[in-house]
Amino acid sequence: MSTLSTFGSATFDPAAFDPGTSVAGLALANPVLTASGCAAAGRELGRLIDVAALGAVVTKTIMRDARSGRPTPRMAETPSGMLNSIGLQGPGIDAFLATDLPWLRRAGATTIVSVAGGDPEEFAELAGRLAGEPGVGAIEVNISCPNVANRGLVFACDPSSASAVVSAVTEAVGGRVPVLAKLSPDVTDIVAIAGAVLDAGADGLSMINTTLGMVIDVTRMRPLLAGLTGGLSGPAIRPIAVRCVWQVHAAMRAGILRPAPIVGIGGVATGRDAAELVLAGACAVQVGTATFHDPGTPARVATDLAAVLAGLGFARFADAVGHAHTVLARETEPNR
Amino acid sequence: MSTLSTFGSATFDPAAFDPGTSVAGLALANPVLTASGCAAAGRELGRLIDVAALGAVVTKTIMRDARSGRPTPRMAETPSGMLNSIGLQGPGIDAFLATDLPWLRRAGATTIVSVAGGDPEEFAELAGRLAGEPGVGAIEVNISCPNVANRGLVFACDPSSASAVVSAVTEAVGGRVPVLAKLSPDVTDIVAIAGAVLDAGADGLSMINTTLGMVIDVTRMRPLLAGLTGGLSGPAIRPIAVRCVWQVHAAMRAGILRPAPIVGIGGVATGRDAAELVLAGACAVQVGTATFHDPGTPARVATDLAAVLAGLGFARFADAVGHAHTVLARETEPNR
Amino acid sequence: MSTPSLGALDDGRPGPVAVRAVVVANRPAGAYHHLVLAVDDRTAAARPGQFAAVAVGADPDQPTPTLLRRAFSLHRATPAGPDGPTLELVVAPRGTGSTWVTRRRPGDRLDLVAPLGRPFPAPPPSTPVVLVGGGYGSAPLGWWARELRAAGHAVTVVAGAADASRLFGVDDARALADRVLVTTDDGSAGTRGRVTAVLPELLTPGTWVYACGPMAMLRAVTEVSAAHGARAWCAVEESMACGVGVCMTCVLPVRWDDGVTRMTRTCVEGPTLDGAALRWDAIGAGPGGGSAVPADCLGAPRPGGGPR
Amino acid sequence: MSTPSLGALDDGRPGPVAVRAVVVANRPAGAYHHLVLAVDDRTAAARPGQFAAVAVGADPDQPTPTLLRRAFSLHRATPAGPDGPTLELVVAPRGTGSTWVTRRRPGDRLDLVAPLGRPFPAPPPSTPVVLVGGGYGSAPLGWWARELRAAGHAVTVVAGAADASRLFGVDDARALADRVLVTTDDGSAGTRGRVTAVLPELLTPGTWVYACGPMAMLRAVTEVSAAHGARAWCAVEESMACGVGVCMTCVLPVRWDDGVTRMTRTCVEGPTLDGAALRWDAIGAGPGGGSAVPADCLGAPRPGGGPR
Ligand SMILES: Cc1cc2nc3c(=O)[nH]c(=O)nc-3n(C[C@H](O)[C@H](O)[C@H](O)COP(=O)(O)OP(=O)(O)OC[C@H]3O[C@@H](n4cnc5c(N)ncnc54)[C@H](O)[C@@H]3O)c2cc1C
Ligand SMILES: Cc1cc2nc3c(=O)[nH]c(=O)nc-3n(C[C@H](O)[C@H](O)[C@H](O)COP(=O)(O)OP(=O)(O)OC[C@H]3O[C@@H](n4cnc5c(N)ncnc54)[C@H](O)[C@@H]3O)c2cc1C
Ligand SMILES: Cc1cc2nc3c(=O)[nH]c(=O)nc-3n(C[C@H](O)[C@H](O)[C@H](O)COP(=O)(O)O)c2cc1C
Ligand SMILES: Cc1cc2nc3c(=O)[nH]c(=O)nc-3n(C[C@H](O)[C@H](O)[C@H](O)COP(=O)(O)O)c2cc1C
Ligand code: FES
Ligand code: FES
Repeated sequence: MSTLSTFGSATFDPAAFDPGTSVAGLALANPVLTASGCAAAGRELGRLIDVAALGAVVTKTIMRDARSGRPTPRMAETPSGMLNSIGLQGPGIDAFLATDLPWLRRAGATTIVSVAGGDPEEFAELAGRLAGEPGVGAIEVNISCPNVANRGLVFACDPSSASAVVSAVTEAVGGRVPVLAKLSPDVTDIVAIAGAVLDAGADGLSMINTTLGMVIDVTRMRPLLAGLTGGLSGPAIRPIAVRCVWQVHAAMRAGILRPAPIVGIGGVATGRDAAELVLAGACAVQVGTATFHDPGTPARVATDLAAVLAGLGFARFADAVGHAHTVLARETEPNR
Repeated sequence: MSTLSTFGSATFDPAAFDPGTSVAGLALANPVLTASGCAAAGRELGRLIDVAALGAVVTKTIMRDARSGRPTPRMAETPSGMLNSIGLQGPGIDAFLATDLPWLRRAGATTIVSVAGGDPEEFAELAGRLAGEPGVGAIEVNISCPNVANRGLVFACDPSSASAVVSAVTEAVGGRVPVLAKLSPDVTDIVAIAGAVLDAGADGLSMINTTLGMVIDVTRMRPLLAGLTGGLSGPAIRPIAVRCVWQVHAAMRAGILRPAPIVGIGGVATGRDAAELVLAGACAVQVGTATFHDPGTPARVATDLAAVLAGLGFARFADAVGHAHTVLARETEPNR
Repeated sequence: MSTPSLGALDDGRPGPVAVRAVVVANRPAGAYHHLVLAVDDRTAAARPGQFAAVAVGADPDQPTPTLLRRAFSLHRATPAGPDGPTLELVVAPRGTGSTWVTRRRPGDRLDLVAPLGRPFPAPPPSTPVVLVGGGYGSAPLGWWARELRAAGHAVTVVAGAADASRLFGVDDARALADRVLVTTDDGSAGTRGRVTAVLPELLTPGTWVYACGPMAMLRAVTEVSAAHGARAWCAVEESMACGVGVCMTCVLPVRWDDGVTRMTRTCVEGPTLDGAALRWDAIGAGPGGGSAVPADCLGAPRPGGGPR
Repeated sequence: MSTPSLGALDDGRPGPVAVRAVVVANRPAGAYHHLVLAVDDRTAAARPGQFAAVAVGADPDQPTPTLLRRAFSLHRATPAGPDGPTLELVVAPRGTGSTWVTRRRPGDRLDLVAPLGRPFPAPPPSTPVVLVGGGYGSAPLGWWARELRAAGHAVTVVAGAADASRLFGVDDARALADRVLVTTDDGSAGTRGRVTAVLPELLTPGTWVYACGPMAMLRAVTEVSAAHGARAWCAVEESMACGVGVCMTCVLPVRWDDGVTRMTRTCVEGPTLDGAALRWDAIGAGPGGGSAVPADCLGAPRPGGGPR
């Protein structure tokens, strides 16, 4: 209870709450973003919500060439979650620059562009082209997509591959925009991977991508997905996301990792869910699968998160980031 | 559809279905077992169901000494799952041998005893003592409990630690009973860990233990569990379990791993859920968290699994094990 | 595909609204349930061919534990009826979610997003029209028949099903269309056989056919239509995670007007698609029984080539 | 702990049965809901002090998406009443699950496992008894008062709550006990203050006190009882995953008859425990606000010692 007493919730006015945040220098009006692959490039959601009011739109991952994605079925519902094996379907960078980015600019959306490639060079080429484009607020490097035919291409599963991609990208970007590396939870030691990409120059981390799963279609007696395995997302994986954010933020507080912003992702459907990631150490939060349940979710989560944090007594969003670590540290202070 | 035609479901009689299976030489009347830590040592469930009719009772993990377990709260509910941080509370091996094992023997239960230790020697000592006891059908080596203060003690996260424990155990057991190594999904490459423990002499694999997660208590602004992190279990993780079983069984079919029985564990609540693990490659299935929802679950899953598999046209349980791999291989035959 | 490409962004058609509907009635109709839902004006502005996405398996006041919504064609939208603005659905209890929907009672609330997808495309003036429904696929056809007749088209309805209990809306159709034909696989009502048994006699070159039903039926209707110089529009039912065009789960290979085949979102570019543009060679030919990616599809994996 | 050690295995008390109950009535009762459930004979053989575990958040015909059941004390079990065998619960809408329960309507089915846990231990003949309930904690006390009086005990009930709306069962208690005292924190009914404000005057050496309510109240009742030579039994409410003794989530540190403190399952060794055996020094002193493991607990981590 002592931890709450410094923040008498009656003393703060929710309307006075400052939701602003920044991710490695990119200022965001509020901390709630769409997650890559769960909002296309913003235009479809634009029919339903004001994309300019979102913290940012994170685009579906863009690759150099157009890509068909995988055969269907591409999705399977699972308890409190789903598997997807879209396989990075997209129009390629040229079409993105010709159509999607101008739309996002016109709509006034803060934009983070997710990129992926088959090798570090493709990543670097994409990032280099995007960094010079007006309207690109940051680049998210998707080294963790499980829906690639060759699992060896999940660069985020190996520190040296992850590092190679991020080095190539940061070099190509040359500091023009922040670079976020998106990590996979499917590793023995996520702190080690985080360390590798930070050492390679990443300005921040996005965590987590989906975790690899499979559903067997019992009637057909084979994997339900055409692509066999898929990425598990949704509320089912939220405890894994919170744990990953916690571990990496703890390593930063302990001096094991260089301090850097963490964007929390995984299973967020409510303001309370988002608050878990924030208190664990995330300075922004992405909403993915929950958008499929209700396209208004990212906007609603932003409002609710502000209310939750203001209700806990925070005057500014920034003060809540990682606060659970502070509470824990106070508990174990010798003179408590 | 071609894959189904060989098994016209009309031609088989569910009552004639043979549910028998065996795990590394231990014959089981049916393939559905309790999961360690979810059925204590059988006595409490014995008030509710006939434990002798289960495939086997897998005991709560036993250690050398009595152990208090962790402070509370020890559990948190999560979407379609839960976190636990029991911390291996138990009475120690002496009390187990004095009270629990005799009860299981009298009850006529097939018994698999789960063991853990702080180092390979403790594991070996426990396994050695148990292997000589009448009524011990097999030993499950819990190298994957996430609820230990020192994460370095999750032996299953490192091939050489895993191997050291399993070598010590198999040497102490000397072939008197089968030894199953229980693996964690929290690794980059579960096939590598499976290979390490099989090389070290494990007779079979139990997969999976819980995956590490965290819930933040937003009101208290700290991790909800006293132990901070906990193991995530329940239907939420089923797709991860199916994927792990699939990967390891596939590696066995591909000759990358020595063939060995796999006991599938994770999120099983219905006969169909169990069938997913079986078709993916499990020759037996454990029911854990779903027992908390309904103590009759393991018995019901056994009945329902038989009905599901008989309905698919299988005359014997053994024929269904890994059958999804066969279906997939047929699909990709050149002359299909 | 003969329709404009970015269905998600079409203007001039009612766009989706999230609404808390109230169940006004739930009546069994043969093998199905016919639900009448009180909604608001914007939702009831729906057009024939659009669908609704229903949250299932939970109290509407709770976050739903079943993450994904279930899609159901609109049987009818009534902006101003005795119960106020309503939507109607016809639901077959199939798995968990649809069964849950069929169990709702009057007074229960239902969380839905509607209307979604493109309406049926309007035929050129005075084109004769044949509407083909398989099972609950007939649900939207009475409504569409009424609108088409009001616009001066001659409308024939063909309702087919496995047996009489699985026919839907035949009486309705009799009141609303010029002519109604019924087929059942087992002969328990109408002509014994498939809808394609009676279709040829109804087709003249230039006829527009709208078909709603299982994929195999859609394919057969497309083939028979093509053979008779008719144009077939197929309302497809693919598994949908989002229903609003953002997730890419609901795709089918479709040849667009530029001749290029793309894995195309059926939730926003469809659900009604030009039968001649659907790549029937790939549909159902995928490894999991779904759609393969045709080798000439935009961005298809190059055989043996580069990292995918 | 003065009760036998293996509660899960007690003989001679009704054991749990999984049952599909039907809601007969659901009436608001102040801040709570009072539910009457039609069950079967075995379930209704429950004894005062036992509890039920209710599956929440789903149709009872579906596997529940909320994995864990919610525990509620039995307000009353009636083996043969006008509605057949019934169980009654008193439920405070707190979070998702309990709120869901309070919304059930007559005719709804409820999936429950009952009776669970040990009944209240019977006092020695002619011992005077005081029953103390905080909020909905009063729920089982009327039933227990009736049984105790039938067995010849003098029974006083103390019902306390934050305010009048959170009192439960006062009228019932007036009919069933010898004497009833009411306290509210805000003075909106009875004496202003906590139950401990009126308790001392009721206690004589040898009195048995049964207390149901929040942990802080149980502790205070135990202390006041001890100070007056009375014996306090506390019905605790710990988070329970299984309710049947197999999971070890619901533990509290309790000193057993052999003097050894063990992390003790409250679902089977409890929920009613000897107040003097509860390790109040550790309860609430854990890092997460729960119970710490006392240093002298069986199997407690040795400071600085060996691998745990
Ligand atoms: C555009 C559209 C219109 C539809 N119109 C109707 C209608 O008017 N009446 C009607 O009864 N049904 C209709 N359906 C089918 C209906 O959506 C499915 O029957 C329903 O989703 C099955 O859900 P379930 O939980 O009962 O089945 P489950 O098999 O438990 O569902 C598991 C998953 O598969 C998906 N799924 C299963 N079957 C289908 C299917 N046939 N189509 C799409 N997704 C499926 C579900 O949405 C869910 O995500 C329509 C589907 C689409 C896409
Ligand atoms: C033996 C016993 C008897 C009880 N008797 C009653 C009763 O007669 N009437 C009544 O209204 N309530 C009673 N409770 C408390 C009741 O179980 C909780 O209010 C309920 O579990 C809260 O669930 P929720 O989903 O509404 O809350 P949430 O906060 O959403 O629940 C989250 C999780 O925490 C657990 N939890 C939360 N609060 C409690 C609590 N106080 N005790 C135990 N677990 C909790 C839940 O079971 C669930 O697993 C009793 C609890 C126990 C253990
Ligand atoms: C259908 C779908 C498509 C996705 N596509 C991408 C993608 O293209 N790039 C990426 O980095 N992540 C992708 N993701 C992962 C999400 O961005 C997110 O990391 C993950 O789903 C966890 O968040 P959630 O639980 O909120 O969905 C996708 C997720 C889903 C469900
Ligand atoms: C409360 C609880 C306690 C557990 N204790 C143990 C244990 O002592 N030893 C062990 O090997 N696994 C333990 N497990 C893990 C289970 O045996 C099982 O591997 C895991 O829960 C996944 O299966 P499920 O989803 O069916 O629960 C425990 C799980 C739970 C939920
Ligand atoms: S269902 Fe998501 S794009 Fe169509
Ligand atoms: S709740 Fe599982 S042991 Fe008590």
